[in-house]
Amino acid sequence: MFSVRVQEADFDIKADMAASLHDEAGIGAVVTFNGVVRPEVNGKVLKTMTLEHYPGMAEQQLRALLEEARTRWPLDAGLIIHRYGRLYPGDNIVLVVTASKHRHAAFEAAEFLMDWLKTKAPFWKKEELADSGPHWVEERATDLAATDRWS
Amino acid sequence: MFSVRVQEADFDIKADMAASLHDEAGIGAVVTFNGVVRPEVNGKVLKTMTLEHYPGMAEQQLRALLEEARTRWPLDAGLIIHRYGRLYPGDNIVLVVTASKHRHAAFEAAEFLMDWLKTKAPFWKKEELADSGPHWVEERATDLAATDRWS
Amino acid sequence: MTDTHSYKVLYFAWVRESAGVDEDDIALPVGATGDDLKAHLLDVYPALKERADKLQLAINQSHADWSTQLTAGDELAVFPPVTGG
Amino acid sequence: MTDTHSYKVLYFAWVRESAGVDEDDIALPVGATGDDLKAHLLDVYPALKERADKLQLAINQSHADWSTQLTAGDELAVFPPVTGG
Repeated sequence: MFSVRVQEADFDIKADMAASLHDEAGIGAVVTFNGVVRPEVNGKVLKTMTLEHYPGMAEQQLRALLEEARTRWPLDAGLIIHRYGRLYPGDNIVLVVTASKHRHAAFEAAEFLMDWLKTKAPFWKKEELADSGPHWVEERATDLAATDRWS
Repeated sequence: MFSVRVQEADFDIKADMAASLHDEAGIGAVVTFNGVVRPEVNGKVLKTMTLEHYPGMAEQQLRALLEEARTRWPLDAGLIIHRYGRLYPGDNIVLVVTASKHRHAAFEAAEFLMDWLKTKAPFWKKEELADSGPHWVEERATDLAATDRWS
Repeated sequence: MTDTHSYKVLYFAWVRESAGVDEDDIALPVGATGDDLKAHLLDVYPALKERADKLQLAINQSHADWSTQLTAGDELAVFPPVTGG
Repeated sequence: MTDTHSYKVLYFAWVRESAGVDEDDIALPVGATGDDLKAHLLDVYPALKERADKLQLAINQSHADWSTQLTAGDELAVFPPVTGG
């Protein structure tokens, strides 16, 4: 099964993996990536962050990413869940699951999905640090470079 | 936390991830690899397989792999669980969890651990296919090549 | 008087905050491109000028170049580089 | 009569099945190497000859080259290439 979800609610890695893999008989390798809100940003304590998204486009972009991954690797299942709203350190942000008969396909597809997601999926983070006001996170050159290596 | 386990019992991906990540405050990225018994081998139905291991050396090799990974990537936590005994299609075989502030470190370390595990950890699979007797699985040239790329 | 099309334009993140609204209905001459939209926005919302080179465009929920010609009925969106994941 | 050391030697997978036992205590001359152990095993368990090039050695639970000199008290193990994961 291939699916994407954009939601405010938390996700359950085990249950969502299991649902995604249900009825997939040929799977030998399952890779998951779980992105979590970090407690610090450049050595400063993070109080909270808010994830804004473009409803509709977010789902569409995530679906397009999964489709692109399926053209590149022999995947049996794939799942992307991305949260929005107010999040705190330790909270889940994103879950990517890829399943394949071949472990390298599962690994590469998961890394590809995360790299592309970072520069293509319409989400924006606003951070609140302990000692300064809220600010929008800037895009990172390393994320752009990571996207380019799949071109 | 860094730990390895070699056990006959099944594992619980969610609980074992959570235990491994407990008290790790700085984590931003968690990658898991879950290897599962496949229902077919080269188009033939697999009835069951038995995983034999070298007690003591198995744990020691897995610990050495984790240590090696820690010298190569900035990891905050790592876990390897490998099962032995009689397994059936769909059963869990191996779980690798890596956690880091940086997603590429977590991805690469997990893939490295699986590649090295396949050629260094003392486990041996004996398969029973539907239409033939039990046989020991041969090592695969692609696994050796996958190990070499980290040298 | 020039013929115009009216477009729904959505704003996100600091573009939304600089505009002070979530969305606009904006009339542009028939044949206008994304660049015409951008020029219009910088005029109406001068706060965007500071980081005009960061602005990105989506047309009908897909990323698009500013040089793309707009079509009546397009859903347009303007936002900064994405930072999800 | 040559001085010898006695070694515990463990077998795994089809090496174990070919030997018909899980382990042996084997006496080898002082100064013997892994190669001497291998020659001994092929002699005692001729079924191993068919795939002698596949045999691997561990000394004290670490992978080792057959050319390694053995030390009194070493735990030795002989097995095929590993296939876990």
